[in-house]
Amino acid sequence: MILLFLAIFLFLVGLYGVATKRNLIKIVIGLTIMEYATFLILALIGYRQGAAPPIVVEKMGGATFVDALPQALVLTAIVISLATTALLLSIALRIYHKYGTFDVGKIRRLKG
Amino acid sequence: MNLIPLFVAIPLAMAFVMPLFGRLSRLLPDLLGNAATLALAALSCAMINLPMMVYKVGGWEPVNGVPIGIYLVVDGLAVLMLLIINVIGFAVSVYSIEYMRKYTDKARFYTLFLLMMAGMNGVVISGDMFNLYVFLEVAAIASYALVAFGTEAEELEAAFKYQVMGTAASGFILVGIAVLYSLTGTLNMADAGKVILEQGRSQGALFAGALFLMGFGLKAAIMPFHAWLPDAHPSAPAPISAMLSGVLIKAIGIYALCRIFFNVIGLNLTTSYILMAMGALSMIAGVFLAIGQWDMKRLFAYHSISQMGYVVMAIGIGTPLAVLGGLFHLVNHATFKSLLFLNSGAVVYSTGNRDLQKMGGLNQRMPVTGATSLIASMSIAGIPPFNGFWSKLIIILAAVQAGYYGLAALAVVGSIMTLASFLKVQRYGFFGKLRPVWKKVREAPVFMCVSMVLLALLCVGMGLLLLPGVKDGLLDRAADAVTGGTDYSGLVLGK
Amino acid sequence: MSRIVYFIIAYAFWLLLTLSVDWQHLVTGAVVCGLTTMIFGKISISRARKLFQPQRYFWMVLYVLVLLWECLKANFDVAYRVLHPAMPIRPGIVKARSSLKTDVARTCLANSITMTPGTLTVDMNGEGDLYIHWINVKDDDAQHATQMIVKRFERILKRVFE
Amino acid sequence: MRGMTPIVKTVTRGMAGMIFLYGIYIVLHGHLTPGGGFAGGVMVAAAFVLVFLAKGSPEAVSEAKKERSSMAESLGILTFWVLAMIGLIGGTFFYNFLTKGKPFRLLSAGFIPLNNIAIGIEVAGALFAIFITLAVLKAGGKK
Repeated sequence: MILLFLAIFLFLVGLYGVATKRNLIKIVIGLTIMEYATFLILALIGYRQGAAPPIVVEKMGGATFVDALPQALVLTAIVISLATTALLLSIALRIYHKYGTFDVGKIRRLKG
Repeated sequence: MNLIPLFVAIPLAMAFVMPLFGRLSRLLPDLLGNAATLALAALSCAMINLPMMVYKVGGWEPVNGVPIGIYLVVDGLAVLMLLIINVIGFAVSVYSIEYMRKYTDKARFYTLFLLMMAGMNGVVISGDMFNLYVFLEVAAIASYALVAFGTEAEELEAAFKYQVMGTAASGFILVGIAVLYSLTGTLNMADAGKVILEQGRSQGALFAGALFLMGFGLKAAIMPFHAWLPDAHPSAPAPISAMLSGVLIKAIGIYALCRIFFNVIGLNLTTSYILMAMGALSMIAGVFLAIGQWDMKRLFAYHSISQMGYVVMAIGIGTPLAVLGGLFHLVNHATFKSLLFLNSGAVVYSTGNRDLQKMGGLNQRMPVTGATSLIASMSIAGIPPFNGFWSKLIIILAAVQAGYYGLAALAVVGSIMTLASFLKVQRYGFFGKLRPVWKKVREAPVFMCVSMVLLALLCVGMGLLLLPGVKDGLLDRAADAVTGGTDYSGLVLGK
Repeated sequence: MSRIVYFIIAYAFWLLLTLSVDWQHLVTGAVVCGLTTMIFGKISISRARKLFQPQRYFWMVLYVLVLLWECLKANFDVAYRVLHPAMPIRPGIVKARSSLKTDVARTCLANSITMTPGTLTVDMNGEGDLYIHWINVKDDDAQHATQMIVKRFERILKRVFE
Repeated sequence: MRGMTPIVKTVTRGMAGMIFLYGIYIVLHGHLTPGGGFAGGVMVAAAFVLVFLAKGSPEAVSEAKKERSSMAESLGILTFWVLAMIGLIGGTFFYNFLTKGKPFRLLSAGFIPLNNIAIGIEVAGALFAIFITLAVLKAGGKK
């Protein structure tokens, strides 16, 4: 349970970074921290204390198993976050070409 | 052979055939892309009036009544959404044949466009929460890339903003799914709905609901979470603006919200009030922000927020009539808002300008664009006989019927303000004296006109959906699927 | 020639990975290693002839022993410097010159220097100049540094690789 | 891009092939051991990325290479699609139409190894294309 709250705290740390940082790359890092916190939460959901890995072989009787489904979900989510991060970084690099800066305060051609 | 998977399979396949063969000839991307969207539109039309279908991917049958594979579910609501997505998608892809010519890499455009279609179709037909999330991300990531497609400074800035917001929203949604999974032990929406019903609604489910509200609210740009939309939607190329404003925010925002809140968690009074409040707020604030805009596309984008407010408010009221009105308004908004964005694209294509102050009298030079934009403006402002009138009327009636007189009054005020702002568009943009600068302007090319006329006909004819025979088949079934609430699980799992 | 050698090495690695002599693994391994050789064989091994000269392996074994011995000595040296209350260290980067010709030999030399506690190869350029971080710089002069750090490995490495 | 020291280059020459081989091992044993198409594909891409980072010459990073790796990506995903569609023709989407074989043999679990291979090609191509795109973007920015 403590671990779960720590993971949620990590999520909030990432959110804080996204909300307050002014550098594009730091915003991306904040988002990545958020995503990783989400993966941690997902992985912790399937965790059982003292459980075996979910590979069933014969003569294993009444062993408790870790829930394998969240792990599969985490893998999928990692793939998605990889795509997101790659796209974000390439957009950030292109913004740098156009504006010559990573500072959010100076990238303000759009109002509102 | 059941054809439901084709809704995802066709656009996915075409999207990845495109980079392989798209370079061979200039015509090929157009041909393949439009063939794919045409097939999808035909397929979605074939779905009308079929009974509710459940498709088990991979042939994984439930074990002891517990579903283990991924389910694809097509019920009334899904059919309605599929129709919107694929018909508008077809119109937009016809439009992009001419419009996207000035961008160099058409094959890549179609790849992203079809990926977005595949994602939205997947969201709509998926019966599994995580699968819904994955398709939502496919659609969203494709849309981020499409907003940045022109790689000009403003587009990149808007895309970055949009993507940061979108990724944060996805984070909330994923945490919500995690919470719901830990509560119910299943990802299948029908099964989760059943388990929540049996357990009674707990604090955890409410927490998940709040997370989903934030996540999907961000994706649908409901008022406190709207900041990205007026930047992102106008910055994209016009067909993409039409797709984003017309379809994407509905498919991955409103639809998912409906599905989760009505069919899985179940609506209670608190969430209903929250939805109504958020809807009313976006409805009024959106239109007030819109009326001061001089950039044509930005004005339309703010109106998207406002019109989505109507839909969310109606869904929040939750009576069968209100839900019917909300869903009908959703369909109508998809047609007239995408038509308006296509109009603005035609204006930009011919004049290279989207500032209303610099336009004027374009009706004389661009009759088709002018006429269709008049129809769309009248529709969105709610002038009878056009489709917007009927849906707004139903929403207002439903609000009165449910006893929310204040909301009804607000809806009327919003409608009047909308009329005012579109009178402004018509007055400055298309009527009045032709400026000498635009003497040489020519009408948009034929494919763009065809697609605009198609959508304009839909705008005029959509009122017919309320005719008794037609209404049962489409709107009623969609509204039933929403108001039926957690009956959904019984229908999907087959009792 | 070098390709065949590379294929054999890759196949040995594959067998090590799978640890099975099932025919399915063997056949797949052949296909996969063929693919690897096709893509990476060109850049990986040059002068495969040297692999078939047994005396090189003898020197290799000897080199490993020398390296271990040097490591042991240097370990005690560093431990002494760390534990000594006055900390008799004089850190700095010195330049040394290696007379080895081939890249493989130079890399091996640089990594050996890094392996021995107290010295660490920071950079190496194309002419064989090594820049070494030394915990206790005894002599700033390149010649002497070369003598002290590089020469003890170089003689054997020359026989192994050249 | 100047490239790295001869040390890195030499080690890379020896190691890249082995990393590639290990990636393929992970892909092929996806149904038996942890890992699979994505993890193995990342390793395969890493082998190529390593070679390019070590070489670091501007001509190594070219549009043609990006084109080719994005082709590989498309081919991988189309293979995956075709496998799913064969299932649709035979019954249901993603139906496992091959015989399952004996557990813990290399050729078992029906079409899952084939799917893993398709995913592996897709991921490797995509990651390498991402790498080249970012490298080209960065190189283009320095003017």
